Amino acid sequence: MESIIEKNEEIIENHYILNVRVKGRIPKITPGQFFMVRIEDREVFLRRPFTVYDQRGDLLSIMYKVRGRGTMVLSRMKKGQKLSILGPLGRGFHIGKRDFYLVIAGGIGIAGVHLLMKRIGKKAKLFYGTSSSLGVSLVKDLMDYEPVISTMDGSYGYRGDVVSSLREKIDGFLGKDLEVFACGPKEMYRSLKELLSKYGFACQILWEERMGCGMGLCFGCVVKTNDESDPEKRVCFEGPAFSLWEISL
Amino acid sequence: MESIIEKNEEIIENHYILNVRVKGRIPKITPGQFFMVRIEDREVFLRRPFTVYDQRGDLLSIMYKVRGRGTMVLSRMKKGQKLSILGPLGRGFHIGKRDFYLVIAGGIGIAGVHLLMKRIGKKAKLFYGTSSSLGVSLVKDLMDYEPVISTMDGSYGYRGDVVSSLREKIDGFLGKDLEVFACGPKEMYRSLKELLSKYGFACQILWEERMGCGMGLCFGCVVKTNDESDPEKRVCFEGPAFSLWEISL
Amino acid sequence: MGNISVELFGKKLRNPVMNASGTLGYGKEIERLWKISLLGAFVTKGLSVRPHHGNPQPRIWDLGYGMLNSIGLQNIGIKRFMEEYSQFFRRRRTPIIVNIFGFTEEEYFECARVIGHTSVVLAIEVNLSCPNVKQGGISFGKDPEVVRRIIRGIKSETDIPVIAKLSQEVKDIVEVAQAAYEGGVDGLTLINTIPGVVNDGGKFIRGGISGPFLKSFALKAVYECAKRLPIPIIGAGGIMNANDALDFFLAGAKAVQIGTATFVDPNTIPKVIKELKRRYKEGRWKRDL
Amino acid sequence: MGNISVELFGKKLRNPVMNASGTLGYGKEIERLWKISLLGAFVTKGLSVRPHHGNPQPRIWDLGYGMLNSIGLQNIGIKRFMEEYSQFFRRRRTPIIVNIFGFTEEEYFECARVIGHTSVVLAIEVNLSCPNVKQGGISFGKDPEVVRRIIRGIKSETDIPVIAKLSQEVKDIVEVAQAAYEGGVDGLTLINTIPGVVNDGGKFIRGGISGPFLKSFALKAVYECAKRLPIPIIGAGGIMNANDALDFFLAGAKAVQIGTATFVDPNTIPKVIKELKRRYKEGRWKRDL
Ligand SMILES: Cc1cc2nc3c(=O)[nH]c(=O)nc-3n(C[C@H](O)[C@H](O)[C@H](O)COP(=O)(O)OP(=O)(O)OC[C@H]3O[C@@H](n4cnc5c(N)ncnc54)[C@H](O)[C@@H]3O)c2cc1C
Ligand SMILES: Cc1cc2nc3c(=O)[nH]c(=O)nc-3n(C[C@H](O)[C@H](O)[C@H](O)COP(=O)(O)OP(=O)(O)OC[C@H]3O[C@@H](n4cnc5c(N)ncnc54)[C@H](O)[C@@H]3O)c2cc1C
Ligand SMILES: Cc1cc2nc3c(=O)[nH]c(=O)nc-3n(C[C@H](O)[C@H](O)[C@H](O)COP(=O)(O)O)c2cc1C
Ligand SMILES: Cc1cc2nc3c(=O)[nH]c(=O)nc-3n(C[C@H](O)[C@H](O)[C@H](O)COP(=O)(O)O)c2cc1C
Ligand code: FES
Ligand code: FES
Repeated sequence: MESIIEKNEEIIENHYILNVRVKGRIPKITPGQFFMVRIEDREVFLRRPFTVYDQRGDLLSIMYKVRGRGTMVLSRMKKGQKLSILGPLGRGFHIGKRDFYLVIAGGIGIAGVHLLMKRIGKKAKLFYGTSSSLGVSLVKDLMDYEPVISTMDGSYGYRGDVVSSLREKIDGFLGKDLEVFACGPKEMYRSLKELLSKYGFACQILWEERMGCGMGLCFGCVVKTNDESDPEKRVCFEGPAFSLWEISL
Repeated sequence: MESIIEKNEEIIENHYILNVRVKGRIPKITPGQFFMVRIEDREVFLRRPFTVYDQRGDLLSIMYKVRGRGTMVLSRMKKGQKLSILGPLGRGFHIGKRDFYLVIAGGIGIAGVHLLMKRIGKKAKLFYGTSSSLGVSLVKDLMDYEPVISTMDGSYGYRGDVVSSLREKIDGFLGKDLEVFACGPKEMYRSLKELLSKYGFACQILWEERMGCGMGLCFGCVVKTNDESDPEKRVCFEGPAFSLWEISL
Repeated sequence: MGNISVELFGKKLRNPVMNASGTLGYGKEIERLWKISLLGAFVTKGLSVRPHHGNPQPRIWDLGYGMLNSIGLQNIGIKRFMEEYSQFFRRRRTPIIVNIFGFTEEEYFECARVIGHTSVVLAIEVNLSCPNVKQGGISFGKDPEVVRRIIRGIKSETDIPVIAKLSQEVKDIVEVAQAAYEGGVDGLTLINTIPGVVNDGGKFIRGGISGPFLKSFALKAVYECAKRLPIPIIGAGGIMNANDALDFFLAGAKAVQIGTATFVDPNTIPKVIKELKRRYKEGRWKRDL
Repeated sequence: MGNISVELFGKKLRNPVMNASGTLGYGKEIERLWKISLLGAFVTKGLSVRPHHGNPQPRIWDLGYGMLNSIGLQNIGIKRFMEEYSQFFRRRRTPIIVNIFGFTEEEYFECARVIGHTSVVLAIEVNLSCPNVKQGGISFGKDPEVVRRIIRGIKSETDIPVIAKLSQEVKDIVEVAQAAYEGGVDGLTLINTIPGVVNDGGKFIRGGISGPFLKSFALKAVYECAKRLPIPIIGAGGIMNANDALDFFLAGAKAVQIGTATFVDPNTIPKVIKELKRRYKEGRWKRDL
């Protein structure tokens, strides 16, 4: 799909929100789905995957962190420039009919649950962890939902990682018909698994692997699961939403 | 050298004049010298050579025709964009102390003699050939010198090629201490050689070959000459100005 | 639009454009964008006798003008593929080329046996770039003698036409192609990825390079083999658009395969087919197919 | 700035950065931009016993992420080069590596003889990718046996250290490197251009591919040979900046050569040297040279 950049704004150092206006209709998006973005640069050949951060009508947003050449070049793009995007792709979060949700996001992982919160925020509690008070800006859009915020350096909210802050509060949510949604780095998933294994909650997470095609064609993005007949799942096709319990961490 | 585009204007279909402002001092330019231009595109790796069309202070111009991918991308560049250029390179026309000069240009070859005419115009007669009256716009800057213009379709000036128009007029120039300068396609040089061989005038031409480096490093641009000890000359280093009489045509 | 059908191994294909093995999943995935029946033929992922897990992450590196992969030939095994998917291609009336590999010569023969005889299969494409575990991991395709033996062995197991898929990392690709021909091969696919190494944060990882990088090498292989051998050649390597495809036809290829380009633009294959039809109709592409 | 000098063949070089053969003219041309004495060593254009005219035009194709050349080894002959240029390098206190080639094995030996013994020559670099006219034009470097013989022959003609420059288009580059080692070679340069073919308006032209295209292939060659052989390796192929150079050092190269990058930015070599010094000084590049 062709799109035109409306805005490409630095929120905090190295973290941007990009808004594009899409030509033509965007199909309905499930939170957790992503787009493959073509970045025009001599050194960037393959598209790069980004979760849908937000969507209103034909306006689509992603929030991204500059990590390498591709995101660096993307961060220099300006209003009015064209961007080829492909999506929505993958299987997003399956939102059932639970009474309540816990949403856990670490760092740039907030990009993966923003749209989800907009859909289920009233029935959800967001736990967001970042390294310092600077990172709080990434969640300012969701302040109405009164997120529990933790910072590694203690400069805002809880001191410590996001899973620790959840551990302290979790007793208050027991007994509810509850599901957990999470997006963050692998270490976060590891400690989340350790914590949640005591409670046996259902838990969906967004998994990341480097992608070649984003459409299930290349088997570049597979992750090992405990499905015995087909252990290797494509993050872009069978995911990126997986049950925390099926991934080999 | 870094430069900033001031103007990139289409003169007639597929023919452009590009003005850039150069950061830092431009060394003195001999007409016929060229620059190697880096074109930022996924499919253009090597620099492309362009003769200096004009120069005033730190303003440098080239006139170019869209031939392939590189010149096509160049034609889309806009005011304010950066352009890396390398030069001036090569050996331009050697302008001695003759009484009079004949300057012959075919098509986009006018780009190669424009600066020359500005330097020696008062002591020179310009013969310019193009396919139709449209091409006359390329020489409008030099109309003060009353060029002899020929068009292949006869829609302006002489009907026929530029060498034929010279043939008709040449008797008027005989007897003078005269040198010929020329820039155009290989067929033009062939008929020029045939015509001039009767008169034995000194004649310098600008030769073109595809270039790798533009600096004498790769031997990609060599042309065969009748120099017995070193027949193969690098167009970018020993040229692009050569004597018409030394090149194997 | 122009009729660009082509005859290959006695069967008529809609057009001379296929996907390259391993770059279009199991065939169903792309159907959210276009019908698989657009293809001249569908080439399967590399399949082996036993299912294969492939390599650990990461598996993909962007090289700027191409990519390096170390997928490691992950697949569900030939048997399961034939059971679960052949019906799909039959319904789509799309002939398939089954790409096979093995880690021993015997495994190649077994692959051919497992496929049996089924009308949906147009040909067997033998990926000879696989490491030979009995020979210290050097790939089968490097040794003309081994290539001749593998092809001969496969031919004795099956009536289905056999295509040898060769890699450029050999002493002389014509010599290897010649050996395959002597072994009775019916066609060639040129070329497979070329092995390269990337520095992944201090660790050097070996993989196969594909994409625009390959075109000039692939064109050389096609051009040189087409001059020498009287069997059809399928060109592959860095084809990004119809112009690239036409270069391969001009160099002597009878059909082409498009791989990595699909990752950059998943509509590359339909676009190339459309453009080839247009050029053919306008007489700008003369064929002798 | 950091001291990045390196010892090679018992001599100390200012730094481990050289030009690649055939990409810096005869050495004088670049001096309008930077002094040749910046280099760790200067590598000559390929030189032969007799002068050589090279190929007709065109000789250069832009491939988008690299180039193809068919210069055809044009040169003025070793004798004339040594007469006209060795004084220049001596004055600049810049050791030279003389790159030689031949069309027969005997011509290689003759080259070594013509060079004689002269203190400005650090080493002889043997371009083994040249076509062997007595063997139907297949390049010498493809056959380990031939490589062993040529190196042994050259070694018996000269006391100057001998470097074998290999191409990646072989069955197994480690095997060829091993043969050169058995022939007594003192070092390796990896890799030369890789042969490719371009369609030039309907005519297919064979040439050598260089530039970023090559990096991953070259890195593989360096990495695999460095693990197996106890002689210094000079890495070449697609080095565009200091990061690329560091990848080669990490893969086991003792020095690097920069070729095609100079065409895109003629200041690449001084920039890389400066950046390597900076990183070394900052402790971001640990060496064991
Ligand atoms: C389904 C999915 C959704 C994503 N959504 C977002 C998002 O909303 N916001 C965001 O900032 N990032 C997101 N990412 C990660 C993002 O795709 C990478 O940061 C980006 O591809 C890096 O590209 P680059 O060219 O800048 O870095 P490169 O130069 O390619 O790599 C830089 C570093 O990033 C790592 N990397 C490269 N590609 C990926 C990848 N696909 N996944 C993880 N690590 C990678 C490399 O290992 C390397 O260390 C998502 C990834 C996936 C798989
Ligand atoms: C010393 C010199 C000065 C030049 N000055 C001018 C000038 O002032 N104005 C101008 O319009 N053009 C000039 N040219 C030609 C110009 O360099 C080419 O038109 C340009 O490089 C084409 O690039 P491209 O990417 O558009 O075409 P490509 O896609 O690279 O090639 C398109 C066609 O142009 C031919 N071509 C490619 N490179 C060259 C080349 N270097 N010389 C000749 N033909 C080539 C190819 O054979 C091909 O047929 C000059 C060339 C030289 C050598
Ligand atoms: C991700 C990926 C997986 C591949 N898997 C296979 C395979 O299983 N069997 C095979 O013969 N070739 C395989 N190839 C090679 C391609 O079929 C093709 O020969 C090569 O990529 C060159 O074409 P391209 O440049 O158009 O991609 C694979 C290539 C890629 C990029
Ligand atoms: C124009 C050109 C000429 C070359 N001439 C020679 C040569 O004469 N002898 C040789 O051994 N290698 C020659 N090479 C190969 C280079 O020395 C080098 O090995 C190769 O280009 C890879 O390095 P690069 O990618 O940095 O250019 C030449 C390369 C180019 C581009
Ligand atoms: S990225 Fe290609 S299968 Fe997932
Ligand atoms: S272009 Fe390289 S020597 Fe002239």
